[in-house]
Amino acid sequence: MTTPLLRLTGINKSFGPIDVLHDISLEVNRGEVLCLLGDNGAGKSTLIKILSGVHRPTSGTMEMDGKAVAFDSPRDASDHGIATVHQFGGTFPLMSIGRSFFVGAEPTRRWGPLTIYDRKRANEIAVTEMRQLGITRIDDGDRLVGGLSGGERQALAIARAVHFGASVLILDEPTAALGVKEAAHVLRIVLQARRKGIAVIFITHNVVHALTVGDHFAVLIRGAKAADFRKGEKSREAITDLMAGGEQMAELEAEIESFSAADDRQAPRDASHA
Amino acid sequence: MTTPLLRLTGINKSFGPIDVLHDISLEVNRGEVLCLLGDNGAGKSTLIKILSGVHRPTSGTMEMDGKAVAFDSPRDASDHGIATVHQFGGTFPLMSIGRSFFVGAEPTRRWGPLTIYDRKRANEIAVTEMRQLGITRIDDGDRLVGGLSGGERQALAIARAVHFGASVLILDEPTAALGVKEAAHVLRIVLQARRKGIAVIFITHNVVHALTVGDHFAVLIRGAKAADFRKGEKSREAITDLMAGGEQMAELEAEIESFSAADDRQAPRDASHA
Amino acid sequence: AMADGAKIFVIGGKADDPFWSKVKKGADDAGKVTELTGGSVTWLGPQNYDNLGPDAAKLIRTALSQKPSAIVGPDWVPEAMDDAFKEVVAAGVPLIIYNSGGMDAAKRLGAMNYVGNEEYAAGLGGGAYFGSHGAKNVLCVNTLPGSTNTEDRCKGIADAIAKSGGKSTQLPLPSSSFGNPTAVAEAIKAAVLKDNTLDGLITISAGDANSAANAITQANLGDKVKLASFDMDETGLQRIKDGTQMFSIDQQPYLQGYLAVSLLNGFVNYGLDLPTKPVLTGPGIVDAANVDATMGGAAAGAR
Amino acid sequence: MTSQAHDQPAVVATALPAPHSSMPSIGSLVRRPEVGSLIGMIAVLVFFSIFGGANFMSAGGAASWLNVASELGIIALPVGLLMIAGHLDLSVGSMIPASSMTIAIISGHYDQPIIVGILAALGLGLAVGFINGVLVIRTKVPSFVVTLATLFALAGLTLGLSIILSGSTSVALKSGPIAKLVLGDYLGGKFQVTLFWWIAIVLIVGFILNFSRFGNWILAMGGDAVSARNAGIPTDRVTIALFMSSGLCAAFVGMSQAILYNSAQVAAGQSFIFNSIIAVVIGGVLLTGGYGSVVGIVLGTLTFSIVNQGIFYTGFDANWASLIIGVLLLAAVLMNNTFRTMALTYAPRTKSRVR
Amino acid sequence: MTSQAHDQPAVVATALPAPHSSMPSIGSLVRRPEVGSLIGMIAVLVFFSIFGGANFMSAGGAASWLNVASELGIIALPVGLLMIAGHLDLSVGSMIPASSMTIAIISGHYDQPIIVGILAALGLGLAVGFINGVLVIRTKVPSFVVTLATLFALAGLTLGLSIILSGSTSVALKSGPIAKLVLGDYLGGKFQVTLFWWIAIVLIVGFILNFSRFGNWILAMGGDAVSARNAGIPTDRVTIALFMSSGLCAAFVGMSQAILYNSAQVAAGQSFIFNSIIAVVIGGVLLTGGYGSVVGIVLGTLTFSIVNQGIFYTGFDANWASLIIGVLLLAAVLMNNTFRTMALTYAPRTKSRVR
Ligand SMILES: Nc1ncnc2c1ncn2[C@@H]1O[C@H](COP(=O)(O)OP(=O)(O)OP(=O)(O)O)[C@@H](O)[C@H]1O
Ligand SMILES: Nc1ncnc2c1ncn2[C@@H]1O[C@H](COP(=O)(O)OP(=O)(O)OP(=O)(O)O)[C@@H](O)[C@H]1O
Ligand SMILES: [Mg+2]
Ligand SMILES: [Mg+2]
Repeated sequence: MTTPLLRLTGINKSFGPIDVLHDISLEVNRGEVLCLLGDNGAGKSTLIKILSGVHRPTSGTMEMDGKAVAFDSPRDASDHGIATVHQFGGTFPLMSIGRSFFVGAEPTRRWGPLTIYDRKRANEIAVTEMRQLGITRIDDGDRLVGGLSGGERQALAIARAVHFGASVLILDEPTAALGVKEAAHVLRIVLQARRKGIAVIFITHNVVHALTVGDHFAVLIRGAKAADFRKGEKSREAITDLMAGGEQMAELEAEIESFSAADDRQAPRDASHA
Repeated sequence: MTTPLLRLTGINKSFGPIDVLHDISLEVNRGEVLCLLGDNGAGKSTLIKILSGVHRPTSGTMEMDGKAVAFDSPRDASDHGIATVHQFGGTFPLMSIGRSFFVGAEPTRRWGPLTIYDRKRANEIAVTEMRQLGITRIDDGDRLVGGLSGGERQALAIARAVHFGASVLILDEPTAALGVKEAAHVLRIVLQARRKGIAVIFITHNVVHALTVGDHFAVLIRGAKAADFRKGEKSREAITDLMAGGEQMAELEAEIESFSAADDRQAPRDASHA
Repeated sequence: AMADGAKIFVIGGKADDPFWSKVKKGADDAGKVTELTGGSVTWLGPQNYDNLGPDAAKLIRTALSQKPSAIVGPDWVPEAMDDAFKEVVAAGVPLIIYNSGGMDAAKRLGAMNYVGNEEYAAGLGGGAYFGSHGAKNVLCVNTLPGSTNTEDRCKGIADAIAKSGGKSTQLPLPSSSFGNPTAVAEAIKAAVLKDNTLDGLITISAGDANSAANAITQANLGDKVKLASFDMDETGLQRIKDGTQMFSIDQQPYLQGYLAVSLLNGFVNYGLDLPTKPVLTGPGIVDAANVDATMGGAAAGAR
Repeated sequence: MTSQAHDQPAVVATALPAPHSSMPSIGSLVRRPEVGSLIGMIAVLVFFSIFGGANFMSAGGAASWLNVASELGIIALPVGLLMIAGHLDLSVGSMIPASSMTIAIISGHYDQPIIVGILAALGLGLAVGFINGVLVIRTKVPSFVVTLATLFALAGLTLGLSIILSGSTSVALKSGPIAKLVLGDYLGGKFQVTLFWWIAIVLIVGFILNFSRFGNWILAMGGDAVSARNAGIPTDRVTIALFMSSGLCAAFVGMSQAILYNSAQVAAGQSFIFNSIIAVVIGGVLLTGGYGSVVGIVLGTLTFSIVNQGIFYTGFDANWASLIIGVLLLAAVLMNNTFRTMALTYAPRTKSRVR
Repeated sequence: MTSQAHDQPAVVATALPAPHSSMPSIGSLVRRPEVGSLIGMIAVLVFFSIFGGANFMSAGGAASWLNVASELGIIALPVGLLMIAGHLDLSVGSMIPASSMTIAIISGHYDQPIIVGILAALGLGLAVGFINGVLVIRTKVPSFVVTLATLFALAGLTLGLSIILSGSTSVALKSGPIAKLVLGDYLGGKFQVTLFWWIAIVLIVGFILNFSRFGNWILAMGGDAVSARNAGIPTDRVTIALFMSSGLCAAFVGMSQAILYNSAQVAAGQSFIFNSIIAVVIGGVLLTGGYGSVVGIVLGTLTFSIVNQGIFYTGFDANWASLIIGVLLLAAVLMNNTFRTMALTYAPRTKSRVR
């Protein structure tokens, strides 16, 4: 096998006395989607913040293409071709869609002797990329981000990362706020990116989404890597239990079904499995 | 049939020239879960903001128990027994878990001649209610909300609304940031609330969640009510298409499957249906 | 106290106030003698003039709590400060009132002496000069309206000029203009343009006079409106020399600090007490006649 | 009901490394963020007890900065509450002269009983605060601008009315022994009675912020005004109440100064505005709202007063005073911030155990 | 690829009511939020042309507020950028006297060529700005406190060094005709040349904020500093650059005042701190950052200057000046805010069509 694009070895991270990540080792390959799964508070966001230069690990090493790297800042990471959609934020309510899309990487054009921000092009690209995600109602890149719905905003952040994701694309719960159509578009785009040879790290709590796009799965439980397997190696039920932090979901589901059943109406069979 | 607990008639809402809701009429009954479905930007959050006193409708009337009501403020709505988890916010990063939980409805106790905020009880209740949602790692109500993970924060907001939901409980995409286990707990709690006779309005983009708890479904498309049906009246595929804003999802799904298939690995059958 | 020299505390204005920096220079210069005999001179000044009476009273108490050999202080706001001065005297600490209050205050408080002049008297002097040089309508520009000493200056001008049949009005500027020469200049320009009978203008500080000179030039009224100022600086003296300013009212601030400290130094160390009471340092008028002599002192920061 | 899920320890949990147990116990020591402010204050206190000599630490020396701190502190507390709630009040700057002129004109110039003057001065403070509050909530204009406008307007009113009513910008006031004793006297010849008022107000405000529901509302409003409103907090009423309390406290200080110093002047000033904000910010209150503590505000007030007054006890040339104040302020806040971050990062030990 | 989904119009879309087409065209008129500031400014202009008489509208009258506006504006622009980026700079208050004393001591007291004095003054501004910026990013102490400390420190340094070097707190400066012409003269005997410098700086800052990448970074940093950093913006460098520009501009104003008034004083410029913040906030910049425009700042500066200077052209008793300033400020900002909200709510007509 070729050297992985990104390799983490023995990563630890603590905030003061709170140990959030313990000894995480992980490999991310070109043209593959790595699904990072885990319960709330398992440490997924913290891990990808380390990958994207937001936090520095307390200990452990990171390699890119076999060469050791250490990111001092998010800019550093993005210079290495890593684009990230963080779980929260990433958009600026009082900025226009076009400006928000290109923050930190504004397109410019010459205007006489001056280099100026190319508003028109920025707006065009931003609107086009949002359309790719199924957001078809936005046609004016000058609109303020603050006026968008939750899902529209999320789509903006994803569109941005997709646009800039040179070699690694990290998506932290990208589909959380999205409607079914938009979520499907995101999955499509993840698969497109994979096809282009980009390494994608995809965090989700949705088993179906994970199974649809994932080639490779890593599960965090309480900050430690509890499982690491490839597509098809584990059953859906096993994966669900791992995502729930190692607890058996069957009982909880049975309980829910009993509630539904008590009302004497048809209960869907796979309650909460998604 | 008895008078519905809540009845909306001809609700319109526009922000300046942007018409967000058109002529929405809706009934919410005691002991039933109304699932409000719709694409991103369909107007779901705007509708429930009207129900919870955040916005006033541009026109239209609201009735509670057959009596006309108009909410001047969120406090007004909560005095009418309506508790809401809004899509964003609702927690205060720099406040403790206990304080954040009880904001606006703090428990008090006597201390000599004085009435004081009962920190101990607030913390206890907050922690207990979070446990009910499966968040078992939080055991200190004095911790700051800012240090919680996304899902933990969401759970705090839900626990709060559940605790205070007197007659109507409104949840705007409550499960979006939650892990599978926590999401299952939320569904369980919704069903428990229903059993207690509370009317629940549940917004979600997750078809499975909707089918698990919903008794009654209303779909918004571009601000208008496109469908209104009871459990079992429509197929899952039809509901999915409605949730996608009336577009046929089959093609998009086929496309995604072709991507997955192209990689010659097992593709799950129900891609993006959740 | 003789063993380890005199510990003299001087209460005064802000250290960066052009007028008070000269008083302070005088006190510091006199302090060199004190230091030779093992003593010290400490300057206590408020950070601003927003709350002058109470702040100054606090400074007096601050000085008293440091077991001083002697204290020098101005009686700016008698109602606010007299109690504190009385505590000084009651504690047996020699006290000299300077700069404002007059011999009346010194007697009332039981101070040894008074050094300085009075704002009101200085105003009277300026008003009389205006009157004797034919000014009939004088504007008194007050960039610190509401504060007692500046109000007294303008009041003195008005009262004196009334005697010669003229009048004087005050132009109080809002605090948002304080310290901004352009805002002051433009306000003065508006005022002189509005009232075309004005023939004299006086500012309460030397810095404001620079703005006023500018305003008069801009309004093209250099021939008509005669400029004067309380206190002075190099630039103002140069104007007097060039003939674009009529006069400045000089209180000889350097002497106020210098004499007060020297007197106390002599008293504490050697029991010397000057029979002359009060010791008046002003008001003096600097005009074209004596400007050259004054300029040398100004360049050294003493005038 | 759900106990099964909870009681079952996670399968892999035991495989996790134990949390580092080598954390120094300093973690729990500096748990409270106010420790930072305390250390900052102690640092400047040590500095001046070294350079200020014995006098600085004597009763008289302590009185010197405590008296200043008490007046500043009485204003800084409600201003701090406002800041925690996400607002600013600049109008305190002219509230002080306005209230002292009110009592001086009523009880000095017009010889009315002192109690009438006191009530009028305090009433004025409440009225101005009410107007500020109503303007802020009705117009949605930022409170910085609203109170700036009232700052100017009130200063103008005070000057104009004083000249009309008393013909002067400075009015004398003789108050009876009771008023003097309660509001304007020195205890032990050194300590202003305002010191005791300050302590009382600290207790009240501390109670409000930490132990009352109202305090929780203030914190929530500053943290996220929209969410606070959505949570059912009567944000409008809280805002008005806070502005009224800052108006009242500023009026109290102005009034007691008039009684203490037997006179009042119309001097428009910005020093109390700035100084109260400075004290509050040094005390760790976020300028943007949502976070702050009464202990912090008190420590910030003391730090600022010590730096400001301590300089008079050192032998340093007054020309360099500002430089030293600047450097000390920065040092105090730096220390303060370092410890606050430590406190917010280091959760108590028990928490790390459960993971 | 996905065209099918897009091209297929939503089934129910045609069933929706057409958007209200009765919206008055004012919606598009007031689209730009700056219109609010403009109307606020026009309102005070009209007020004073009614009450200020012919003098106020004459060239001399206009020069009166334009001159004041130009100096305030040169400082308000970079202060406004800083505020948009989420910072404050109080140190401009002592930067002005520091730079005027620098040029006066070098070129006045020590008789060096004026250009040396100019470069030293501007260099000082850059240096102080650099220190502010580095302190803010290194210590994470809020910029309010950091620049407050440098405000004090720089004031102390200026005073102490001036007394040591020149023996005085006020130094005269004679500058040659060229320096006068370029920096400290009146055009047409009325308009200060700083007016042209202001226009130039408006153009530069306007260009930066609206047309450069840097401008986008500033807006993003103020909107959400964490997200901005995560998006790869070199926030540290931007912060330092912004503080350096405000230091530079304040130094420029101080220097040109020294040349214009032929003298420099140690104590001057404190009013610029407040006034620059006021002008910026009136111009619609959010105190908390993330939003603001150059046109707004310019209009805010003009509004404040007109109110501040216009009063002297009216027949009103100057004792009431502050009152009138306060009321007018509030009125201007109210008008301003009303229109800004309208502008932010009313999206342009075309947008409503697509729904
Ligand atoms: N800055 C911080 N200081 C202290 N604790 C933190 C900090 N950031 C995260 N944590 C803690 O670390 C744990 C992991 O958080 P993280 O955000 O990585 O979880 P996550 O796996 O992304 O969860 P979710 O699915 O809910 O987003 C949580 O328990 C959280 O409380
Ligand atoms: N204050 C506002 N001003 C202008 N437009 C608004 C405002 N609030 C919402 N909108 C617009 O109204 C539409 C509906 O928004 P809403 O938040 O109700 O959608 P939603 O159905 O909750 O979507 P999501 O599933 O993404 O949360 C969106 O197109 C949004 O741009
Ligand atoms: Mg996360
Ligand atoms: Mg929504």
